[in-house]
Amino acid sequence: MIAQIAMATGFALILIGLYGALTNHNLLRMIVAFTIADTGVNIVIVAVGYMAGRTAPILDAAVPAAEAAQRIIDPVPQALVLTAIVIGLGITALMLAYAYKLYQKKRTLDIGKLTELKW
Amino acid sequence: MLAMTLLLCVAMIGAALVAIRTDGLPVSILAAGLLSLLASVVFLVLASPDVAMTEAAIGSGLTTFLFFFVLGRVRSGEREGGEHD
Amino acid sequence: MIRRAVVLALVLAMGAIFATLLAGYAPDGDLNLTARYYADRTAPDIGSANIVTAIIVTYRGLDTLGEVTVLFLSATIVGLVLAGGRRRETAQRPPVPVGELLTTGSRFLVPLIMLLGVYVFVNGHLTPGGGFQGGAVVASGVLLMLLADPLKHFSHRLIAAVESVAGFAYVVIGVLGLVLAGGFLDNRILPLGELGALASAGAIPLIYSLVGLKVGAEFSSMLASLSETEEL
Amino acid sequence: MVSAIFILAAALAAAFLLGLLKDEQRGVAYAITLLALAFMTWISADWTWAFAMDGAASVDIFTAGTEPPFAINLRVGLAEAVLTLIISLTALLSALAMKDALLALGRRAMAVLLVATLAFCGIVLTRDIFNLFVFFELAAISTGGLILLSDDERALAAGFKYLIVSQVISILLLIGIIFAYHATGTLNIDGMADAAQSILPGSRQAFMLAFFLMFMALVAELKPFPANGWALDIYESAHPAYSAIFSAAGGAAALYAVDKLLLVGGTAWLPAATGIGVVTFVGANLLALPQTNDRRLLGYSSVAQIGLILTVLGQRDVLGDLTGFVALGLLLAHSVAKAGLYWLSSLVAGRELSAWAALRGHPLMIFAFATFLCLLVGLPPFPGFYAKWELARVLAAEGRIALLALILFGALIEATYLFRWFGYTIKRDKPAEDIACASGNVIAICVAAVTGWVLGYLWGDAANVMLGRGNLLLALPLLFALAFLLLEWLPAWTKNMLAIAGLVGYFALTWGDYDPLRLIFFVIFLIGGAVILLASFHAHGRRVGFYPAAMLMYAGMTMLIEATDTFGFFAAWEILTVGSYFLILRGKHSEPHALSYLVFSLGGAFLILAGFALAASGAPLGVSPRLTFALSELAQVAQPLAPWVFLLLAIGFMTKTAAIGLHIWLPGAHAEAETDVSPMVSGILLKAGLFGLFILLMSMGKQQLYGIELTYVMLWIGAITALLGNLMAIFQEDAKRLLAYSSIGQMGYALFGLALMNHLGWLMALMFVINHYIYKSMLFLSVGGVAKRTGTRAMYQMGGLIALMPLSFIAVLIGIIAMSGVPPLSGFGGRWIFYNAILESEYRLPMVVIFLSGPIAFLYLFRLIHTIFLGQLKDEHRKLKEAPFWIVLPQMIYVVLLLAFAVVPGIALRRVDEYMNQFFPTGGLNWSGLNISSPYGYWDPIAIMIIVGCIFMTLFLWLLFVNRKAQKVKQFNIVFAAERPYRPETTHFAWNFFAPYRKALGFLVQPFVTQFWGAITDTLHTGADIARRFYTGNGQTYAIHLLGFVVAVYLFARGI
Repeated sequence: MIAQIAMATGFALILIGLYGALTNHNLLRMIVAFTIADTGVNIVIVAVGYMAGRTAPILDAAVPAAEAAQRIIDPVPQALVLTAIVIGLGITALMLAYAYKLYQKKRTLDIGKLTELKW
Repeated sequence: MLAMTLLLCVAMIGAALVAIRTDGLPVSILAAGLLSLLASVVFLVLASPDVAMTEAAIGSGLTTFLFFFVLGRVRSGEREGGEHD
Repeated sequence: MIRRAVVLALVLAMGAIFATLLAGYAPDGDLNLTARYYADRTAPDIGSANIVTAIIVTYRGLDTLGEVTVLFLSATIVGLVLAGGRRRETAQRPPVPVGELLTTGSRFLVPLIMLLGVYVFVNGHLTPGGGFQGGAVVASGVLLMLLADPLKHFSHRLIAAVESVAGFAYVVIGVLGLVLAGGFLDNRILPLGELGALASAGAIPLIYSLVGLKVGAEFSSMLASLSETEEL
Repeated sequence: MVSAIFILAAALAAAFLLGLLKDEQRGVAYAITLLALAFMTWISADWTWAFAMDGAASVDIFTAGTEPPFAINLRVGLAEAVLTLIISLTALLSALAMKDALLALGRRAMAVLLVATLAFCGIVLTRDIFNLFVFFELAAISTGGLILLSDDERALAAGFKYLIVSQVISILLLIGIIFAYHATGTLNIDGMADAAQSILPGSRQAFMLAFFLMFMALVAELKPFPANGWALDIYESAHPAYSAIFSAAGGAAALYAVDKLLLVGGTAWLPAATGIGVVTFVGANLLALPQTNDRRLLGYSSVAQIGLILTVLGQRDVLGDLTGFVALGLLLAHSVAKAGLYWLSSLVAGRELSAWAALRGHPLMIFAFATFLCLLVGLPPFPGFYAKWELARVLAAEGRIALLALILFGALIEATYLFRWFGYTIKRDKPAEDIACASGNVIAICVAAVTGWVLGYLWGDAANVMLGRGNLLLALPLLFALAFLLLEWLPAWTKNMLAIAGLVGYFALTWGDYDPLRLIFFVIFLIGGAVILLASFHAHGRRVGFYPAAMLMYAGMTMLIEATDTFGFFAAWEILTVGSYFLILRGKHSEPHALSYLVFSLGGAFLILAGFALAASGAPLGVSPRLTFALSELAQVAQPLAPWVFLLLAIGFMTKTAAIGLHIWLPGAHAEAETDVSPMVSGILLKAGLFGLFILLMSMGKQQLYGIELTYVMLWIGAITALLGNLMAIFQEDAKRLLAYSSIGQMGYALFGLALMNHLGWLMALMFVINHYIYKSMLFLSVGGVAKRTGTRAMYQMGGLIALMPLSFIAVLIGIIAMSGVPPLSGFGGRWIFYNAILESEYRLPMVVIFLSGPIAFLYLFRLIHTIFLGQLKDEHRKLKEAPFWIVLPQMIYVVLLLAFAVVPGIALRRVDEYMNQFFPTGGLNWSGLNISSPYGYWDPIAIMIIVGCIFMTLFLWLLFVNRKAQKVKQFNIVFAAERPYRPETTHFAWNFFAPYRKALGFLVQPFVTQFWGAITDTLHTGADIARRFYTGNGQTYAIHLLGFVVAVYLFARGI
């Protein structure tokens, strides 16, 4: 049940993030919205891997290697999310640098004004 | 556990809506940071500590800071481009 | 206004797709094919207590190599983008009055944060956490130093050197894996040691420490190049 | 062989190494970058060689020492090796091309370039879906970084738009991946494909949805039509060398990723891929029409080409193992051509299309430019041609005619705007600043051009081995034509000698093995061509570009005769079209006309391609669509298809003979061409169309479509063409245009003869082929000579040249007598056979129209000779000399030929007459000695010649006798000359010579057809101009377009 709730929240975050990104004209607000969407995606991915009544995939005293297969949840989504978060940060940092440079050159943060390239 | 997850999820959606709808950019960035923090707690509830740590360190920590840093650099930009049509 | 309506409609349509996905989702009763293999084979083959770390560093090592390259790329491009701006001379920047609490606090906290960061990425294969988390903590330490003393000039040469050496070493280990052990990025080039010990799981601790150093260096170079941009 | 993993490892190691260098050591950094790229190119070349030559099986490379489903594996097969080769070679050459930009930005930019190449190679090699996501992200970020290389201010905004869109793409892809993993239990593409088959129905729907999201994300990477505004902005503003990588390497990698993903989705998703691909191909090409910026135009073309290849991938279920041959052929042609064009654009300073005229000073660059355009459009010797042929054949066999029509329509539009651009380059005035000949760029361009030709050879060889097609580049005539490219440095007369020797020699070698009908065409094409080439001796200097084009045309025509199967025929048809286009383009003001010629010819050629494909599909013989389809088998095409095949082929051939409605290209093309090109194009090229019609009618005979007799329709078209062609010729002021319109009329006659479908009708048509060649070439040469001397072609500015240019006068006189069908000369023979043919056939009404056009033909002939040679001599023409010797010589040869042919028509027609018996046994002529008789009449050419000769001589002598006392009136003796000198041309008698006829029949020559075709092109243009406003330039709007695209495809997919 927890997985479904978390997944629903994740999807909601993605939708809110997309809506925010596609309606706000300010570059920084768009980037914030995209970060929210990314977080939503991460939550969905982890929620897919969750199995009720099981514990984290760390082999230690509490979870010996022998009975790991019955006790731990699916480790693969976690590995994917870890990569996704770092990649999300990479792209966000790049977008922020672009936003800063665009502001430096054009003195505006409004996406509507950056339309020299068209048609 | 169920109640806590529900609470966290509602808080997260609230934080997200605040981040999108609020006028002030700093408030929006802070709301996004809060959202990341709540997300890392949800990750803990979903039994994935690695991801929780990453989300906490990178998601709420560094991303929020990057935003504030760039915001600081373009402070005057906020008054110009911030209005909603 | 039509724009917002269109966006709302599209987002709701996407919502419908996600809803059908959500409705169709049924959590697995038991671990699927891949997860079961990892659960059973990690301890004997890789010898790492933290299965997620085993997956990240060895089984899906290419992903991590790609990921580290992503960070390297972002740091490089942020440096490229911001280097274009006028390099402001440190002298003419007005001395920002830094609070007493911040300077003494940072002088006390920074070593602790660095220690925590190193601990996290050295014990990557045992406890949750690893290269990326440790690197981020180290970066936050650097960040604190930056906040405490904005005029402090970080030598880009040093950061770039650390970053490059770590990256290059990572690739060399990958190639060693190909030459010595089963395949590219295979961690069995070093003895597996026994489960739970610090020096176990072959090359994973070494790789993850390199990743930690590299990530820490990249974040700090990103922060440094950001801090050197001038006020607009 | 070095393991392919080192491609990735080497790039990464080099990128990290660059970090260690100091900022000043940029030279060293650049050297390391080139070294790394060269090493990657060498590895992939090594693998390509191993797979292509030794046919090794594809190799899997495991990482982390564990079997694939549990670890990431890379696979290297022939396709992967070729793609990584293209990617790393493009990157290496682009690094050379943007040397200064890289050095300016320092080692960071080089590291980003290395990582970009690594990312594209990774996309091709990896077999793990999440790894694919990581490499796509790497590609996105490195693209964001490399855009900064550009010195264009707007590149920043383009980069930001790209990052916005890539964020949306990554969201879709991640959700798709995780739910696909949940449904199948593995992240490995092959594992997922197997698991997808055995999915239990419960989670089948979820898996399909997950696959949909992944598929849409990857398709969005391919810049599908409605949602690709961001890509066009990058292409326009990024550094051209990087656009080359982005288009060639990025496109190739993303396409291969989609191909891998389609393995997972199974055949259910192929229609979706085809639909998106075709919409992209046609839409992007349409919107490219109004473009003026060269890089943005290349962006549109690149998006369109990728759409076409996606369509081919979408047809994998039908193409089977041909998919690789077709898809790779198109992909490699696209990559090499697009990279080459972008490198060329980095040489040119101006961004408008006409700014490329600066290339004119460098013949090598023009050659490269032409090679890249032919590669893109898929003209004969290049891989695109083989690929398009196989695609058309298979699509027709599977009955997907609408798809084939759309693809051919898109290809036609693409050819239009590309060759319009080429026309600007050749004809528009050169901008002030010359091109910046940086060595790096030039090397890259030359390598690309050479690769294009090598690919042409390889694909020809592959087609030969796999499908039994002839390798075009080994065809002797084509090789001979291409050899002239290497002899450009020779003076014109030596090349002319070589050309004539080649033509005559080839004729001597191979004339033996042809039936009489083909032999006549063969004589006209080769010997006729050689005679016209005599006129080319008048030119001085090197005449760069003339001989390759001319010999290409002649090569095409000889291969047309030699062709036995439809592929050879179609290849020859396109070669002669391309050769004649480059030939016509040489004229001073010929650019718009050459373009309309090319568009009509290629349109006709694509109809012929569709016709042959349909014919091959319907053939009752083989179960599977026949690989090679002989021309003679056209007769066995099954009934429901036969009329359609006939219709398509007939229209295709009639575009070449300029039947009414498809004729508007001819006047401009023939009139504006050079002096010695006009006779070639008008005298010889039109016969290629007639030859096609002969082949068609010989094999398919009469066809019925919905009860209408198609040959009857052709009869009417022939009649109307003859009437209107001659009518329009009357009112022309320009001598060459008059002759051009008269060609339309004459071709109408020939078409009419052919459509009569009886023995004498065909014989008359053949007679016309010979006659028309002789007198039209002669007239064009003489008018050309006159125009060269007087400097003008307008007849009202000439007059009284009989005294100064007697030989030209004689040539025109003989030509007119022959053409009008007046007794002594061979024209009369043609008319005589024609009337016999008409008496035999039962059609009455079209005959009236043809009879009407006879006297009208005489009117414009009279106007021609009267206005040029008779009347009063203009003051400025006093000191004119006779036309140059080399232009007059062929005319005299033709005069002799006409007289000989008039006296002894048997030499050409007798054996053809017997040959015709196998088609129409009854109604032939019987040749007894030197005179000919038919059921209706009797024709003794020698008697006629003698009688008319005597009458003429007696009259002539009598006239001389009477006139010897006549008073000679000086030109300015106003009272008698009745002509005011130096008044504006309106009072000159030649101006509006047939004014009363214009009043009477003027309504018949209203330019309806021109308006019709003009209206079509205008609607396409304005439609495209309005549609491209769709790209507002706002990055957010582009993201909304993408989301809208995803939802639209979802609704559509859910609908089917």
